[in-house]
Amino acid sequence: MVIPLISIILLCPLAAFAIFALLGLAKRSFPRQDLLSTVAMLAALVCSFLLLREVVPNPEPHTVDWISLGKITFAMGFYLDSVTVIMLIVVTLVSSLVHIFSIGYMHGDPRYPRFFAYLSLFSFSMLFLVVSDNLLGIYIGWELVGLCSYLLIGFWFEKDSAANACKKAFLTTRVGDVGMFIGMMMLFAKFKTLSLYDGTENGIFTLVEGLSGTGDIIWLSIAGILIFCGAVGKSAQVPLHTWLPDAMEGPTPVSALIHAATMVAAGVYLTARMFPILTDTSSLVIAYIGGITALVAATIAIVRFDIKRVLAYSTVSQLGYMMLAIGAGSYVAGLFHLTTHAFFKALLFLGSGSVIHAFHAMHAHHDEEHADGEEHEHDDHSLVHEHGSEIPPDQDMRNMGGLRRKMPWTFGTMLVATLSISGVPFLFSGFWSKDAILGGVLGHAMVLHSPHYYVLFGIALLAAGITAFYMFRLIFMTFFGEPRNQEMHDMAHESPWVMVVPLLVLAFLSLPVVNTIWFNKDYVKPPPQHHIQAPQHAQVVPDTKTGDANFGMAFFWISEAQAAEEEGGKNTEKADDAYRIHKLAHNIAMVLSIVVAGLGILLSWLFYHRRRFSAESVATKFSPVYNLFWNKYYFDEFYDGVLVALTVWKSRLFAQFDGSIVDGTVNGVGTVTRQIFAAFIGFFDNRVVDGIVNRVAEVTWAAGGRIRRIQTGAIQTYLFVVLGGIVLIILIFRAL
Amino acid sequence: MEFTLKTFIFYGFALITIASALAVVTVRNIVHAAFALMVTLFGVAGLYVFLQADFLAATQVIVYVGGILVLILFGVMMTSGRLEMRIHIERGQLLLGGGISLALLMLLLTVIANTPKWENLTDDGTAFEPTTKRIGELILNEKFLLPFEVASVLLLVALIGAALISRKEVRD
Amino acid sequence: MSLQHYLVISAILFSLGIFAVLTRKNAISILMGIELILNSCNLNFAAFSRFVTPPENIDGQIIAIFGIVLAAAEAAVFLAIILAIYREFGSIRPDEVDTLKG
Amino acid sequence: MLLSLMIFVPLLGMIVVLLLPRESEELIKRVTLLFTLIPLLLAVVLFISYDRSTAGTQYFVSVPWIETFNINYHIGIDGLSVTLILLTALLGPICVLASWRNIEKGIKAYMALFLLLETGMLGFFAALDLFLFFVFFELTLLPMYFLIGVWGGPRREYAAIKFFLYTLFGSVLMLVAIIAVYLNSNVINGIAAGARTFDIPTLIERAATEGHALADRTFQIWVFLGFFIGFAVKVPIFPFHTWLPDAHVEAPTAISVILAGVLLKMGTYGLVRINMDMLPEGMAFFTKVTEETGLWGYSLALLGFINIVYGSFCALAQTDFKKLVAYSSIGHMGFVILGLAAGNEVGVTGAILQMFNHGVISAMLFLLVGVLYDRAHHREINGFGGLGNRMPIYTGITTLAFMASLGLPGLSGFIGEAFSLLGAYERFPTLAILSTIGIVVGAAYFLWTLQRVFLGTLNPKYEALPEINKREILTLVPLGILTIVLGIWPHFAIEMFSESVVELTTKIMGTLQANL
Repeated sequence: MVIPLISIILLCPLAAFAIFALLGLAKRSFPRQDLLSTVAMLAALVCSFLLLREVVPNPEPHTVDWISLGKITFAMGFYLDSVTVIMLIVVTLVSSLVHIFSIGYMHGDPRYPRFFAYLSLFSFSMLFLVVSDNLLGIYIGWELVGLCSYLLIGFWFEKDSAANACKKAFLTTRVGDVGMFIGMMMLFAKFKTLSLYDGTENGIFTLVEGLSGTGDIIWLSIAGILIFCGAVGKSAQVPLHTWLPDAMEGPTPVSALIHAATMVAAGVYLTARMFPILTDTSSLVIAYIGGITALVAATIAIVRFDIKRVLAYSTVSQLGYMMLAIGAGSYVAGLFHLTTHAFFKALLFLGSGSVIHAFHAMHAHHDEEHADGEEHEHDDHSLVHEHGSEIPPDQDMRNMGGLRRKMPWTFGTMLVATLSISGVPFLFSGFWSKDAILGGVLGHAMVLHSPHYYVLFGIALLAAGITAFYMFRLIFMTFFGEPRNQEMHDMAHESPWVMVVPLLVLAFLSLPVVNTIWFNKDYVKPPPQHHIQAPQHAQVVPDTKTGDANFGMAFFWISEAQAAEEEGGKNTEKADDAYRIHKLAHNIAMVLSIVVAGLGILLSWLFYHRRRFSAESVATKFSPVYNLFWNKYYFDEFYDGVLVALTVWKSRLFAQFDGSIVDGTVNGVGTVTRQIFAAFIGFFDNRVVDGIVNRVAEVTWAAGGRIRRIQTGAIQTYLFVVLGGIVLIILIFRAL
Repeated sequence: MEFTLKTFIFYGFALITIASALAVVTVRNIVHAAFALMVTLFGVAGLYVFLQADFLAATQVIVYVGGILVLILFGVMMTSGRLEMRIHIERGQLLLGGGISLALLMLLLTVIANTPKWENLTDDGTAFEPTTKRIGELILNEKFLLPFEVASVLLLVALIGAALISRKEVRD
Repeated sequence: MSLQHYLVISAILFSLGIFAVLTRKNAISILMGIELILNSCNLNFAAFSRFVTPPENIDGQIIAIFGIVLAAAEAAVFLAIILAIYREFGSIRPDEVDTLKG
Repeated sequence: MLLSLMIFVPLLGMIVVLLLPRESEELIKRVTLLFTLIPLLLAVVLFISYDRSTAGTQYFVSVPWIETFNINYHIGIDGLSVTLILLTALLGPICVLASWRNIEKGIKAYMALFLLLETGMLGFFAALDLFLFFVFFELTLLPMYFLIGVWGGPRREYAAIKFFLYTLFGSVLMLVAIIAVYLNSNVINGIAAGARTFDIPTLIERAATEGHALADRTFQIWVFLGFFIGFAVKVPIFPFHTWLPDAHVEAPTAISVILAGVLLKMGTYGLVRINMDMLPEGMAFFTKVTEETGLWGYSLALLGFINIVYGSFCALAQTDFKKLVAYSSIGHMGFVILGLAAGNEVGVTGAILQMFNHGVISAMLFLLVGVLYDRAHHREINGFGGLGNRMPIYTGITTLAFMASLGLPGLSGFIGEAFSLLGAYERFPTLAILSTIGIVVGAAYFLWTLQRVFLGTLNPKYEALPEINKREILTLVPLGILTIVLGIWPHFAIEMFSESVVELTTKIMGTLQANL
């Protein structure tokens, strides 16, 4: 059953896209591309749920030989374990909801069918990435989702900002992908295969066990970090994060699906997939990148006014969390947060889309008045300039306020998501996953006595507080208070049901009920890590099955393979130690996280709702810090001013070199050979015997005058000469 | 070498050929020269017979005498307008040309005389077999098929080319 | 009647042909000279075919036939050219046709 | 016989075209199309009936040609040649279709020359006699010269002469090498014995025989150089590449397609067929670093690397659409060189695949540039903008071609590049890593072009630009399908030559390990 189900999951969205592309070639289109794509996605969703039962008992690879060259074979196939299936469900679920939402949101767009076709293509690519059992397959899916992201960010390509953003997204992620590709080359050169598990001894994860010795470990660390580079690009980690906020130029459903829930999480998924090859060093690098990203993005988010950008930076920050978790060995926590985040962040984006749509309708109304049907939601007569980057008025939170009465459903669902992301205890899924991460990091630090991880825990905690702060800032500015722009406010209205229903479903999914799957410790097990010095990975998550939702009662397990590797009771003792430490760490982390979340919300309330403090005056007081945040740590300036400029300069240099030096040499050789003789004679002409050339010319002239008489023009003369010559030559030869 | 009737006839043909060829290059009347050429061609045809090349001899007569010579006569008539036409020869040119020709002749004769390979290759009196059939096979079936086709194309080209060149220019 | 007989005859024909080509002042006479040269060649081919190659091999004769074909084609084109020249220059004396004179 | 028929059908077509009256242009075009479709049909038959399980040559024909020098008309195909023959035969009718409307003068001569060119190309890939090989190599030169020089753009004479002289320079060195090989082809242990030969399989066998003059290392190195420069001009390898941008910019669309699609492959095909197969010792000298070879051991891989990075950066700086594609060709051919330099199975497979794929993709790119040029009559990238709205189908196909060219996985360009790099990493890790710069820059210039031409607001000048028409779509669709099919299932092509590659790489790797 597995293969047919997987085939349906993959082929349905692909078929939806193929129909669009083929008909497009004939300048036609399917009458209801939207329904086609949505139905295809729903079919995939159903099959994913069916897979849930099929796969778990026996996670086996299903491969076919893709390319075989002599002894080397590249196989393509699927590897389905519990994590894969969970990812499949997340992707198909969010994708289906976004499809449905888009039917309302994108209504009336001139390229409406194309939008759904792209969504289908994206879904296919993402699903392919998720189920692939080898790095080559993952890489293929990886780049294809990048392409879809490119196409969808640039969906409204008439806008220069969108055109720039899509190019930037593709190129930035490609930089990371090249790192990943180099990592693949290293692995391939060593192992002669790119399969992760292939059921035999030849998968990378089996082969990696055989490595030992310092050299190999250093090599493996480098390979791991390089593979992680791909994740840095795709999951928008520092320093390659700058594309994600710009990607908000795409339609909002795209932001929800691709740039919040699924594609950007693929980096986390990849890192988790590569868990067995991570070493201490690579883990630490991953953890630091993740931690720094979490903090940097959160601080930038505080000062944004564009509702989508706030969410974008929030996404970057949350992805950093996940990376941090995996770097700290908390495999389960990282993936757990991935799933919860997928739902509540998709909800936040769709909610913001709903708000934008409310204003959009007003713009559409304006457009009708101006009898200008071509123009879409971002008309540019009243642009608010934000340091060069423009905020469309319908996304600017300074134009909003008091919307909770106008849009109760949107407000309610977004509030659920905000509470979830802020880590408000117990009732919301985000709390559990975030706590799992914080506890995991602290536990890791305590087990290893590693100052690095203590620092990272501090960073994570700080970021958690900031997250709560800026998320509530968003809620307060958008839904509470008095309307700031009365005209726009009057036009706003609740969205149609096709858009509200997905919001409700996602709000439901942001509650911890559906997350019980993660609390089942038998369901998801971290794979063994062979080259890590830490004694154990204690994966601590709460258990609701036993009815014990108390965060103090943390559970953990040691991976069985790991346990088998270790010998004797001493190690069991060690494991017990680790267990106790982790339990303690979880308790501490939980208390601290509730405290910082509360503080964040409180401050936000004071600043933006009660208006006890003025945000402006704080900004003025700490203007250097404020400017740093406002200018996003000058990453863009650095890239544009230095890297891009350098590349372009270099290319000009090369082109000039090509045109003038290489080609010049070639042409020069021609000219020189022609002219060198003349130059030579000219030299004599000037220096040695002036006039000799003229005399030569005169002599030639005179000689020519005489000699030309030989040319009589009569054939017989020539014949005479020829035959006479022949006779002469033969005679001479005979004489010799 | 016995002096039989056969040798006698051979020498006769040789003499006729050379004498008439001499006439071709010396007589002043171009029409006479053309007729002398005809005799030469007949002579060569006779020599072909002695070489047991019956088909070749026949071809020689038909094509050369029947075709080329008539063509030449036509040429004469179309360019001079009358049948008789004197040929002027300058003395200097005559001497020089004669010298060169003679030198070439001497050269060739020397080569002929001094090539031992060619000595004593006499007519061994093998039985004569008609060659026509064999030639037909060779041309149409075996190794000369391609040259044969090429030759036919060449003739066609010459035909069209000659017609094209010699026709009166049609001015636009 | 040995090979050398034929070779001598052919050599004489050849020299006479050359003589005609070099000295005659009429293009048609030159053509006749060329015909003589071609005949001498053909004769050579036939003779060598008879005496040098094995009796059953008559390739030389076939080459001679091709030579005759060539001669026919050549004669036709030559005369056509002569006609064209005659129309252009009003003469077929080769020393009067000297457009290429330097 | 099938093979010979395929090679000479276009020549027959040329004769037929020449016999047709000059005025009946439609008839000439149709006849040419017919005479390019026949080789395509035959090539497909060959492709299907080719026995994939062996490495040896198939369909060989050997007829004495010039017996004095032991030159034979010896042709045959192995997996590599049959792939390239298929590519050539496929591009034939496509180019005829692409020339349907935009060749304004002398269509008869154009088509005749084109057919002659096709015979030369097909013959080149099938020739198994070194002399015949050279003859066909030169046979492509002449029609190309006229096709560029007569039907080209404003600087056509300059471009054509440059192309001609460059190639001639290379082929003279190659001729010297061929003669050297011929003269030494019967020398064993310093004694000449038996007949000399031009026969490639025989020469390969002799070059692998202990004590044979052809097997001598110094000899192989020099001969390798001679052949290499000859082929390097064709590929083209830096610094012999400057003819390429000029020739491409000036040539008419269809000729650019042939130039990029097939002629460049003649260089790399020659490298595989002669330099690698016949001269493994020479190959080893230039691809393996030892005390003896020193830095020479890097030379081939280094040239590949330079081609990749240099070509990509030069492309980034171009503002002429066609020139950009031309420079991108240089970059992509660098991957071929890099893969060949690796000499292992993965690298060589990648290189060969890249040859085929580049043929398909660059053909698409040049066709697309031609479509735009026919409408707008200029190629200045900055002079467009926003065409995506005006010409959606054209934009879609262009995006496909660009993505394939920048190596997007799932499309054919990726596999070749990836395998070349994977193979090269094993032998030259640093150069392989540095070459990945080319991937990023490649993405950069294609995306930048895409943005400047298709995205943004529509340039009002082009509001009435007509969409791509059916004939043009017809020329692009087969190539597009190939791009996608080979991206998804590259084994379809790889199985053709995998046996040959295994045999070849075993030899190369053996030589590398044994002697140096």
